[in-house]
Amino acid sequence: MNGSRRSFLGRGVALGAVAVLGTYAAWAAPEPIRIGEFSSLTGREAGLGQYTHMGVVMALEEINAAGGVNGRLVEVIAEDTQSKAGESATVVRKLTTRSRVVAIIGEGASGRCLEGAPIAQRAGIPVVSPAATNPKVTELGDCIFRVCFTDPFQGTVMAKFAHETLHAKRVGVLSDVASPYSLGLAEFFRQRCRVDGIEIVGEQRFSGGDKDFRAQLTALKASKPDALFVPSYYGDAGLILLQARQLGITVPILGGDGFEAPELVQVAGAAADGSYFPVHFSLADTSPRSRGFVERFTKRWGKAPTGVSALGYDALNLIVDAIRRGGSAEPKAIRGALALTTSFDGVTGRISIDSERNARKPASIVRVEAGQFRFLQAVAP
Amino acid sequence: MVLPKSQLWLVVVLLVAGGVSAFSGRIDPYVLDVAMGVGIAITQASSLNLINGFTGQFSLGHAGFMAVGAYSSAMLTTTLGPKLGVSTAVLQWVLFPASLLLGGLVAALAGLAVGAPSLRLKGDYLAIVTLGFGEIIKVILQNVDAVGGARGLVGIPDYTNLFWTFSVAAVTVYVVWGLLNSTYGRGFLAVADDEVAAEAMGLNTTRYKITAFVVGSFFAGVAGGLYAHLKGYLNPGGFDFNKSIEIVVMVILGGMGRHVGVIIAAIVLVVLNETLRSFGEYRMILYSLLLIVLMLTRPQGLFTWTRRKPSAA
Amino acid sequence: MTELLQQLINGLSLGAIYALIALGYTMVYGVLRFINFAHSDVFMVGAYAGYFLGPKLGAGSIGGGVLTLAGAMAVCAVLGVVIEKLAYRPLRGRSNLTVLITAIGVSLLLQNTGQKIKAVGANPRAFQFPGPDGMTRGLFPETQLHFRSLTISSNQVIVLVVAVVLLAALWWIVHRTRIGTAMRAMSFNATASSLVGINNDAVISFTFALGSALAGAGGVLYAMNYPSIDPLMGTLPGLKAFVAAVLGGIGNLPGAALGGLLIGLVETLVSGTRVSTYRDAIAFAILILILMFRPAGLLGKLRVEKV
Amino acid sequence: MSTLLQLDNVTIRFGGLTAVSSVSATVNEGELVGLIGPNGAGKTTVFNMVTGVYQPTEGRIAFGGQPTAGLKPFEITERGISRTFQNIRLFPSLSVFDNVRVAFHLHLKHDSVHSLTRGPKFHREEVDLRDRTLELLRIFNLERVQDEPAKSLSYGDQRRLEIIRALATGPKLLLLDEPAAGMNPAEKLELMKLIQFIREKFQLAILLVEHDMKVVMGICQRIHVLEYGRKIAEGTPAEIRSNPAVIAAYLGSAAEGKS
Repeated sequence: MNGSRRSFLGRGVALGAVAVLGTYAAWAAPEPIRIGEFSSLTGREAGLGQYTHMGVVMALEEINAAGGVNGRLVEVIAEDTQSKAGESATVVRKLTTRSRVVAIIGEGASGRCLEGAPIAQRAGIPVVSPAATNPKVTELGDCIFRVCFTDPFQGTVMAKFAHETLHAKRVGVLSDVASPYSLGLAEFFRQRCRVDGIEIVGEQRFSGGDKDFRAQLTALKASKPDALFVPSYYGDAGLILLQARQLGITVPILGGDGFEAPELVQVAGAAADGSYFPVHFSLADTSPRSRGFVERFTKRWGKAPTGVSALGYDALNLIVDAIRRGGSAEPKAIRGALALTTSFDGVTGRISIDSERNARKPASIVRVEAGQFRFLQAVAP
Repeated sequence: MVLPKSQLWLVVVLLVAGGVSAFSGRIDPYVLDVAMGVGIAITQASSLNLINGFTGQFSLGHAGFMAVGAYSSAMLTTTLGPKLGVSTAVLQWVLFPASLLLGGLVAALAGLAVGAPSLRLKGDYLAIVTLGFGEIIKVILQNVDAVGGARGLVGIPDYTNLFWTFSVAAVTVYVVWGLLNSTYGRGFLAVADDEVAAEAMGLNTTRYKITAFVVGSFFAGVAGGLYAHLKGYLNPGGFDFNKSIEIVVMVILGGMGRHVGVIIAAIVLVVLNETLRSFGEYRMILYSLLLIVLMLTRPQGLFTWTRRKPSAA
Repeated sequence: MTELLQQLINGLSLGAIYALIALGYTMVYGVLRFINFAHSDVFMVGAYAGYFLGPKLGAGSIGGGVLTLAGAMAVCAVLGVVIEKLAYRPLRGRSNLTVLITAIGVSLLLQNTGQKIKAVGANPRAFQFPGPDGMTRGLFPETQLHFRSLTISSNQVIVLVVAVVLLAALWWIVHRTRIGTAMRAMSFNATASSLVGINNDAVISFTFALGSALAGAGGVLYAMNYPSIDPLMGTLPGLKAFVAAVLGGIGNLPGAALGGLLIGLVETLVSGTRVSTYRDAIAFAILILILMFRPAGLLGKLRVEKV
Repeated sequence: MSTLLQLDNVTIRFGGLTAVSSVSATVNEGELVGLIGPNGAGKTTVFNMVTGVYQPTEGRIAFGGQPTAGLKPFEITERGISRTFQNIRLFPSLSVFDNVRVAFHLHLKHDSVHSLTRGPKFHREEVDLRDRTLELLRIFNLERVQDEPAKSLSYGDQRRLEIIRALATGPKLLLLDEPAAGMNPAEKLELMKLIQFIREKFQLAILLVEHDMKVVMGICQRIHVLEYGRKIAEGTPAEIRSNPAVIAAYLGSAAEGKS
C-alpha cells in the first residue's frame, strides 16, 4: 500500500510544475482550486482510506491532464485521521481555515465523518463523503452530501433479496457492536424483515477486530436459519465466512457493501462462495465507463480498484462537475450546484442527489462464485 | 508571603485566558483548535500526574474517567440545553460550566468506585485494574443506545473556547500544586516514596491515595467535558487504552511528579502531533522513535532540569 | 449441551494461544519486573514471519507447517533478543516506568513500521499459502472432525498439541537445565544470583528469546486459526494475554497458562450468550474481582513486604 | 509508674510457621526497655504487631489500657506509638525538612481543602509547623542539611533523621529497631547518649531492639529476651547477664556460628 506516498510524489511533481510555471507566468496561471480530503490513511481502517485516496488521486490527475476546470487546475490536500476519534475535527478545521479549501471529500468511515463534517457545515464548506453510509451523516446539515447509497437502502435491499430471491423464512443476524455501520444495516434489515414476514431466529453480536466468531456462529447455527445476515467490513467478514463454513453452516450468508474487497476471498477462500452483498460498483460491470475506470486504475496503481476507489473517484468528479456547472469555485456556489446534481454519469452509476443530499442510484447485488464476485441483479432505489 | 502569590497567579492566568478568548474570532480556527487541545492536554496530564507522578500510583485508565466526564457533560448540554429556551450565551456561560462540573463529579464518583476497592493493589496490578476499568467503560458506552452506542453522540454544541480550556487547565494546575505544597500535601509524596513508613508516621495512606484518585478523576472528567464540546462528537472508541497511554506518556516525558515539566510535555506532544502531520504515514514511526530515543537519553523525563523543589511552605 | 461442549472446545483452543503469549509476559516480568508492552507486537511479527516463510518452507504439509512454525519462532527469538539489547538493556536499573514507556515506543514502532513497509502494509493479508494445484491452503492440511453434532477443526487440535508440547518443553527448560535454574534464581533474587556467578545479562537475553519464541508460535497458530493478519493484530490478543498473565499471578509460569485458558474459555462462553457484546468488559470484570480477593492473582504468591 | 504497653500471650503464625509464641511483656511510662534475642527470635515481628503492621493470631496488645486489635498502623501512631525501621525507611526523594514536616501530619488542623483555599489560618499553621520542624532539626544538628534530599545523607545522619521523624509524631512510646546497626564503637557511644537524651527531653518510653549487648546493657532499665519466638527471660541488665537460659541461648548461637 503505497498509494499515499506516490500520490504525494505525484502531487509534488504537479505542484512543482505549477510552481515553476508560476514564477515565470504568475499573471497567466490562476491559483489552483483547493479541495480537501480527510480519510483514514493510517491506522486500523487504513485500507479503506488508502483505496479511497487512490481513486481521488486518479480523478485529480485526469482532471488536471484535461486542463482542470474553468481554466484552473485542481489541487487536493489530503489529511490523515489515523482511523482515530478526535482527529477528524482538527483536520477539518485545518482544511477549512488553513488550507482554505472550497470543498471537502471524506471521510469514508461514518463515525469520523460524523465528527468532521459538522465543522465544515458550520464553515459553509460542502462535504461529499465517498462511503459514509450512515443516514445520520447527511442529516448533519445542508452542506453534507454523499455519493454512496445509505444503510437503510442496503439493509432494506438485502432483506428484500432474502425474501424474494432466496425465499428465506428464518434468518439469523450477526452484527458488530462497535460499528455504527453494522448496527445500522442490521436495524434496517430487521425492519424490512418484519414487513416481509421473515422471522429473525437468532441475533448475535461481536466487536470489530475480533478474530473468533465460533461462539456466536455456533449459537446461530443452533437456531437453524435459512440465511445469515452479517453486516460487517471485509476484514471481519472473511473470518466469519471461513469459520461459519468450518462449523458446517451451509446456508447463504448476506452482507453489506463492506464485504467488497479482494481480501474477503483471500481470507475465506472457498468459504466465501455462496455469499451475497450489494456493491456500489462491480468489477464485472461491463459498461464502457466502468471498464475504462478499472483499466486505468489498474495501470496507474498496479492493482484492481475496490468500491471505495470508485466512490472516491466519483466524489472528486462530482465536486468538479458542480464547479463546472455552477461556473464558480466558491463554496456556496458549489453547494448549490451539488444539490442540483441530476444524472451525473459516475463510474458507480448514474447519480442524482435527492433533497436529503443522498445519492439516488442503483445498486448491484453480487454473488461470490469460485472466488469471483459475479453480478447477480441490479436493484433500483 | 507565598500564598497570595500563588492565588494571584491563578487570577492572572484566568484574566489572560478571558482576554485572549475575547479576541479568538481573529485567531485562525485551526490554531485555536490546537491551542484548546493543548489546554485540555495540560488538564489531563496534570491530573494524572497527581495520581501517577506525585502519589506513586499507576493508573492506565485515565481515558475511562475522561469518557465518563465527556458523556455526562455532553448529555446534560444536549438534553437540557434545548429545553431551557435561553440564549446560546447563557448556555455557554452558565449551563456549560455546570455540565463540566457535573462531568467532573461523575468522573470523581467513578474514581472513588474504582479507587476505593483497588488501592490495596500495588504497581502493575493496580495498573491492570485501571486499564480494565477503562475498557469496561468503553464497552458499556458502546452498548448504551441512549448515548449513541457505537455510532457515537452527535450534535454536541461547541461551547468550548479558549477561556474555558485554559481556566480549567489553570485551576487544575493550581489545585495539584496547592494540594502538594502544604504539610498535608507532602503526605502524597511520602506515600509515593514509602507507604509503610508513611503509615507508620500516622498518615492514612489509603485516604491519600483515594484523594489523589478522586481529584485526578475529577479533572479528567472536566477535561472530557471540554473535549466533548470542542469536538462536537463523542465515540466510545476514542477513549480506548491508547488514549490513556498518550496521557501517561505526557506525564513520564515531563518527569513524574514535576509540575512544569508535565505542562511542557503536554504542550510539546500536542504540537508535535500537528507538526508531524505533514509527514503523513511516517508520523507515527517518528513519534515512536522519538519516544525510545528520549527514554534512552533522558529517562528522568524530558523537562527536568532542576531538582524537585525541596520545600515550600 | 452440544453447544456448550462446542464452545468449550473453541475456548480451549483460543485459551491455549493466549497462554503461549501470556507466558512471555510473565517470564520477562519474572526476571526484570516490568511489563514488556512490545510483546504483543512480537506476536504480530511471528504471524508475518510465518506468512513470509511459509511458501519457502513448504507450508500446507505437516512437515512444512512445523518448519514454518519453528522458523517463525526463531525469527521472533532473535527479534526479542535484539529489542532487549537495543532498547531495554541500556535502561537496566532505571525505573520500571522508563522501561515501560520505551516498551510502548517499541510497540508503536513495530506497528507503524509494519504498516509502512511495502511487503506488510496496512491492509489485512490472508494467511494462506499457494498450493501446487493453484488453490490456496492453510498452514497445515485441514479437515473437520465430526463427533455427532460436534465439529472440531484439525487446526484446533494442532493448536492444543503445539501448546502442550511447547509448555512441556518450557517446563523442562526451566526446571531441568542450567540456564533454567539460573532464570529461576534470578527471578527469586537478581542481586544474589549475580553474586553466585550467574551472568544476569545472558539469562535476560535467554528469557527474551524464549518468551518471544513462544509469542511467535502463538502468532503463527493464531494466524492459522484466524487467517487474516495485519500490523495491528497483536494489540487485542496481547491485552488479553496480559490480563491472563496478571490473572494467573504475574511472574508465575503455570499461572500464566491457567490464566490464558481461563480467559479463552470465559470469552468464548460469554460470546455465545445475550451479553456477548459485553465480553471484553466481563473478562476485565472477572480479573478485577479475582484481584480483589487474591491481590497477587490465582497462583501468584503475595510477597509479604519485609518491614 | 503505670503500664503503657502490655502484651498478653501474643502469638503470630505465618502459614505453618509460628514466628512469635505466647509472648507477654510490658513497658511502663517513661521506661527504657530492651528487647533482645538471637537472629530470627521474632523481635521485629513483635514491633510489627505492636505498630499494627501485622495482626497477632492470638493474644492481646493494649496501649494505655486500650486494646489495639484491628487498628491500622496510622491509627496506632495516632494513639502515641512511633517507630524506626531496621532497614532505614526514610522518604528518599523528600528533603530532610519535609521528612520531618510530614510526620507532624497527626497534629495538623488543615487538610486538602485548606491547602487550596490557603487562608490566614492555614498559613499560620504552616509557619508554626516550620518552626517546630526546624527546632527539632536544630536539636539534632541537622538543620544545616534541611534542604538536601534524605537519600543524600550519611548513614548515621539517616538513622538520626529517622528518629527525629518518629519524634515529630509526638509519641508516648518510641520503638527503635536496631538503631546501632552498622555503627562503629564511637558512634554507638554517641547513640547511647542520644537515646538517653531523647527519653528525658521528650518524656517518653522507649522500647529498643538491639543486637549490641553493650548498648542494651548500658542504657536499658529492663530487658526482655526472646529465642525462637518465645520469651525466655525478663529482668534488669544485671539479672539478664547472669540468667543461665540467656547465656545458653547466646553461647549456643555463638558456638553454632563459630563451628
